[in-house]
Amino acid sequence: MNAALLFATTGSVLETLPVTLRDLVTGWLPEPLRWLVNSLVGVGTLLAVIGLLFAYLTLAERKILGRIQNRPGPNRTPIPFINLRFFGLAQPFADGVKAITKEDVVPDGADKVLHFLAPVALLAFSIMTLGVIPYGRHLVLLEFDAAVLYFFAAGAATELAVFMAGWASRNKYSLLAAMRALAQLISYELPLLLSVVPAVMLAGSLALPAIVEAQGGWSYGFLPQWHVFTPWGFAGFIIFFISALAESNRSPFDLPEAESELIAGHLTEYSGFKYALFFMAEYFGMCALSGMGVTLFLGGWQAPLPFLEFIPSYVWFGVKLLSLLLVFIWIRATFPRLRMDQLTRFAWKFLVPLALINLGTAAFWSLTAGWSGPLQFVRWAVALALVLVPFTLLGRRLSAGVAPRTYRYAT
Amino acid sequence: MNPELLTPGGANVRAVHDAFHGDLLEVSMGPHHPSTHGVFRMIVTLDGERIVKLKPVFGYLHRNHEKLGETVSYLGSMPYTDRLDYLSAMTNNWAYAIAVEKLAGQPVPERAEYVRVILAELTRLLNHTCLAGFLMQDCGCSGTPLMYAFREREKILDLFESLSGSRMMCNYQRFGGCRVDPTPAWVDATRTLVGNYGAFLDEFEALLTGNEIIMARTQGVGVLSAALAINAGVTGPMLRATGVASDLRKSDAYGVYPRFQFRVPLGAHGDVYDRYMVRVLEMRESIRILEQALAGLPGGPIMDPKAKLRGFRPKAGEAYGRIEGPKGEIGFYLVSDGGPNPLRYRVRPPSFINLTVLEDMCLGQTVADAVIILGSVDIVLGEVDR
Amino acid sequence: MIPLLLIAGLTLATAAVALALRNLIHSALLLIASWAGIAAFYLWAGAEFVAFAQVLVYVGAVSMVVLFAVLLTRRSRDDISVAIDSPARGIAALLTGGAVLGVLFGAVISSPLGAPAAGARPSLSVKELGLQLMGPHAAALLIVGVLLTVALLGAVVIAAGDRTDAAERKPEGNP
Amino acid sequence: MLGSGLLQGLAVTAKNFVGSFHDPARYTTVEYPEVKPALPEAYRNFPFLVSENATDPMGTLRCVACQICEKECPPQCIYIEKSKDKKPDAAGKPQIYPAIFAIDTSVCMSCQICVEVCPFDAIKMDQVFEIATTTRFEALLLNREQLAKPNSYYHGIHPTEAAEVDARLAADRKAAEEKAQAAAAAKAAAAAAAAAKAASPAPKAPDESRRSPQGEGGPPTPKPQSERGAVS
Amino acid sequence: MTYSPLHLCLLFSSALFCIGLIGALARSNTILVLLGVELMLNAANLNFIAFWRYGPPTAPGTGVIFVIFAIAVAAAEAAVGLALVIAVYRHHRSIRLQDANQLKG
Repeated sequence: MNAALLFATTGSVLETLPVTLRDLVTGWLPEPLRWLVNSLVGVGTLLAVIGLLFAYLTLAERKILGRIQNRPGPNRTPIPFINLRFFGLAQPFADGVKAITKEDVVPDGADKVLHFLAPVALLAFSIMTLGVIPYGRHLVLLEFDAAVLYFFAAGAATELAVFMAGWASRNKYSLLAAMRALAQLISYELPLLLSVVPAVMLAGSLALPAIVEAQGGWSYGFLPQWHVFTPWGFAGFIIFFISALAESNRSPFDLPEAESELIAGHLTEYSGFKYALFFMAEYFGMCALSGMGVTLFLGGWQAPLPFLEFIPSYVWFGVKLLSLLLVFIWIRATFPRLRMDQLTRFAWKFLVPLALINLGTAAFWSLTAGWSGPLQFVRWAVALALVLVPFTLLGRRLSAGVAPRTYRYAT
Repeated sequence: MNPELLTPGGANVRAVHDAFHGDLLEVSMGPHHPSTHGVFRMIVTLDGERIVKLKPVFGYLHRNHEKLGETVSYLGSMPYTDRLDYLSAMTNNWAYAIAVEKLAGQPVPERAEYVRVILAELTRLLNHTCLAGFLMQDCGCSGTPLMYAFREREKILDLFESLSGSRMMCNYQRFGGCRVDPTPAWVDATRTLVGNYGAFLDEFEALLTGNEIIMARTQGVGVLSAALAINAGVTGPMLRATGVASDLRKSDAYGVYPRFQFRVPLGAHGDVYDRYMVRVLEMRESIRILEQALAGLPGGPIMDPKAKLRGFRPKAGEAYGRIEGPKGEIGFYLVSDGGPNPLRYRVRPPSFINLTVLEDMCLGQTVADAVIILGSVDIVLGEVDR
Repeated sequence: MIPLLLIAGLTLATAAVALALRNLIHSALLLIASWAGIAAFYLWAGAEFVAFAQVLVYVGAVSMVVLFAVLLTRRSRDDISVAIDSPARGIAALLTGGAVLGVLFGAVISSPLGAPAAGARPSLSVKELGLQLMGPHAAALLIVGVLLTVALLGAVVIAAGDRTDAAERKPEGNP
Repeated sequence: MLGSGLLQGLAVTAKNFVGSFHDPARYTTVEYPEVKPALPEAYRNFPFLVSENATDPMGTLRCVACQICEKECPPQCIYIEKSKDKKPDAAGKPQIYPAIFAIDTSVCMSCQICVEVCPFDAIKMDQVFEIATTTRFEALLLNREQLAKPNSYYHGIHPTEAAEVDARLAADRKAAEEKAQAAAAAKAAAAAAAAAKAASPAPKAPDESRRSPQGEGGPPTPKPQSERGAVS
Repeated sequence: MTYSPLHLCLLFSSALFCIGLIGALARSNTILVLLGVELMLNAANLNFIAFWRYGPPTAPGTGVIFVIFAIAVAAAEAAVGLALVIAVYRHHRSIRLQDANQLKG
């Protein structure tokens, strides 16, 4: 009992630690100024943490890709002055120095203004999306009533920047990439939004903290009431995740920068720091979408089991975020790229109908929340059927004419 | 086609300028493009992303191979054949050796024939493994299948290195046998490798063959009809993928191949997936051949004792030697006037001839398809451009 | 008041420049900026939901369609820049627009609008909005839904209708 | 069901990821500058000239400047100029030696043909592979002094092959000595000329080494002039 | 007379409306005309919000809801309009308004 109390107190102290620290720093300021400084501190901390995450995410991605491909990945860059290698942990900074010192080449025929604006805009939009995500119980930078809408509004603008980059470069590969980026955005915005609607529906709010709160608690004492552990939530999460892969231009949907087809797509004519900005924006976007996925379906900052609640919420959020990012990398290491027409067909003929049906499933789930006893099994069975049957049927439609083959032999 | 586009230097600027003038976009893919497998160039005319015209341009790696063959001795050409299709030096060596042996009437000891079969099949494994890796890289895998393929290829290359002294430029076959006799340790190492290769293929196939994305990307893409393939002189796995049973190992029965039990896998659709699968199945048959050849490897000399190395002058005449290389029929045509150099030296490069049907396969497909169709042809520019 | 002036100035400037530019892509991108400015105005006015909807619909969707249309309907890169073809037309448009502007300004300035109730910022949470939409305005919502579906289908049919025609068209070589 | 192939693929990559931490077969990288790859004995890269004695490499080159390798070299990267005078070789016999022997390693393709055609076992394949230089021309054009390496070095890199070569050379030398002795005896006793003839086929006894197919097993009298012109 | 923020908003919206109008009238490029019309629509929306914000308190949210519907309709209009532009372009190989003056195919 005492131990539990100790855990609880340390837990709550740790929980509010970031806020306490901030108040320690800014508490002496007069009120309007304090608000401003508080916001600035919040933004600064977020950017620092996400920036560091970005730096080490690039390293982690390369190292994990390397390990999957039976090689070590970057491990040689030493820490300057002390010349200690330490698994190449200085690599991201070396990359940064390289990117900054490289010559910035702008093609002669390029639309110079747009060519410059594109990476800046992309980064700005990506950072904007990061603002609304609740990183912990007390760690929300921007509290909007319509935060979900804000997130997707800002996210939708990123593809505009990709288009700008592709168009401004005056390179045919870039132009093709720009067209691809537009088509991809139009196709995947819809399933992305539709997959989010059930989560909003069940929470009855567009505010992200409310959605996280709605996923608190445990059914049967151990199963977290995260959306992902319900049939509709699982389906929604998968649809969201696939669409997020497409939205953040990650493999297997990295068509705008398909390196085997379009050299580097919209990045072909970018070099030096601008290229690094694109890279950064891609990872920020990936983090933002992962954070959104965690918030909407994986219970946000909620602990997975009751007795683990003493660990602060932001740690849980970080753990979940990192595991989702790991899946991003894992998928990149495994899958080849889709073709443009397959990509759009997959969105329109598979994801969108599934997401629509999933809306119905979620409605059923919320209407039958009161069912208990044996009716619980009926509830699960119906919901599972509502998810699996359309999945199987649509999947069969989608993969019609594509199947493993048998081969004959001439002897 | 604007003739100016073909001129090097400034051609790209001009192409960019012109391309924006029509609905059609003309893209010059290569010679410096990540997936043209070397310095190969495709001038692709696109309607949206569909290809309405494709003009292959090659010759960037031309090294005067055939003329060079006429200026050096018969033996001197042997290391140059390594550099034709640098993934399958051993089979190139063998085809050239067969041509010269025919010309000179040079017999080959049985042990050498067995060693040649072993090396040719190892080369086939190596080449097809690499090709599958490259193809998947073209499909957009981030290097993973390629790295697995290279991991296994390294093991075969290690065998080649410990036998011939070089990983890729083996220069191993000689007229009337092989240069070095494989030691029992080498044979054991080969046996181990062959024994493990099936397991690797299983894992490789688990990663790729059933993958829905790969099936969607490759099935029905780049279809080549059997009639066109025959008319164009296409050979090797590409021809067999169209369903034509043609394998020189069966029809020519050169070397000691008739002694081995193996089957020839045939495709039915002639698309990229069939080309990939035919190669994978061929690898499994190669493993069977290797097991039989390693089990039956006889003793005896590796070189015909009467074979001459210095002062080799075959009598006047002509000969065409060909074998079933990993990429198709690799053949060498030689005319001798009795001198130390061939009077005429001509290569039948399989990947060059297979490449001629590229446009037919690509029309109506998208840019992304063109890349994998090119990948499925299995070209090596060293051989295409010679 | 200052934010409003800033927002208005930026929105008007981008809109005016956008419609005066020769380069279609620049026009489209500037207009997107102008739409974003309008969204900023909504945000300033406290209509949060509308602001995000504006961004999502205009910056996220309409802009894409516009850019797509620009790219799909160009015969050459030069087509991206379009000239104002007849000065007379421009002058006529300016005169008409100026007249309308004068009338509107006159009307606005002369109208005795009462000063707003001090600090009476109407608040409307998303929940209330949703309840209103699904309550009194449910019929309108349904009709808009139907309209959007029909518009979507119609757009697809119109844009794809000429497919056979396009396929029959001979690929033109470079001029 | 849709996706089963994808899941299978994910399983394979996961297996490789985990395997790379504990299974050497799944972690094949050799971190090169620190860890040198083990070269097989047969490995070859660039030729060198064998000298009998490390202390006097130029005096004990096996090469007699017969120029066969120069002629047979496919990319023609060998340049030899014969000496005007003769110097005693390792066996004490006066021989022509290469006044200039240069190999352009930027042209050489390490095909080993010079080694195979050399009747004197004078040129052998080296195993260098860190030969990067900062200049493109001079540093890669190796001259006689840079090319000469002692027989002990040869034993170090290709032990089996070198042992065979040494055995053969010793046999040849012995045979040659016997032949010389026989010849001397024949001169001394003119009547015993028939006996000397009977001794001469001895060097042609079947040679077990893998270099036997070269035809004549023993050192033939160098007759470079007679074979000249084949390449030109 | 002092001007309230409402006056400013209304002036803003009328100016935006006129810019849209001038653009729609002066340009012959179909896409630009369409964009001008969109701007005019947006100007109208501005009024709704302005009156919702500063106008007399009526039923809460009416202005906002009207704008939401207007945005939805505008999106539909843009989609159909641009589809029409593409269809016209397919037919006439031009998106100048003058070239599409015949009501026949």
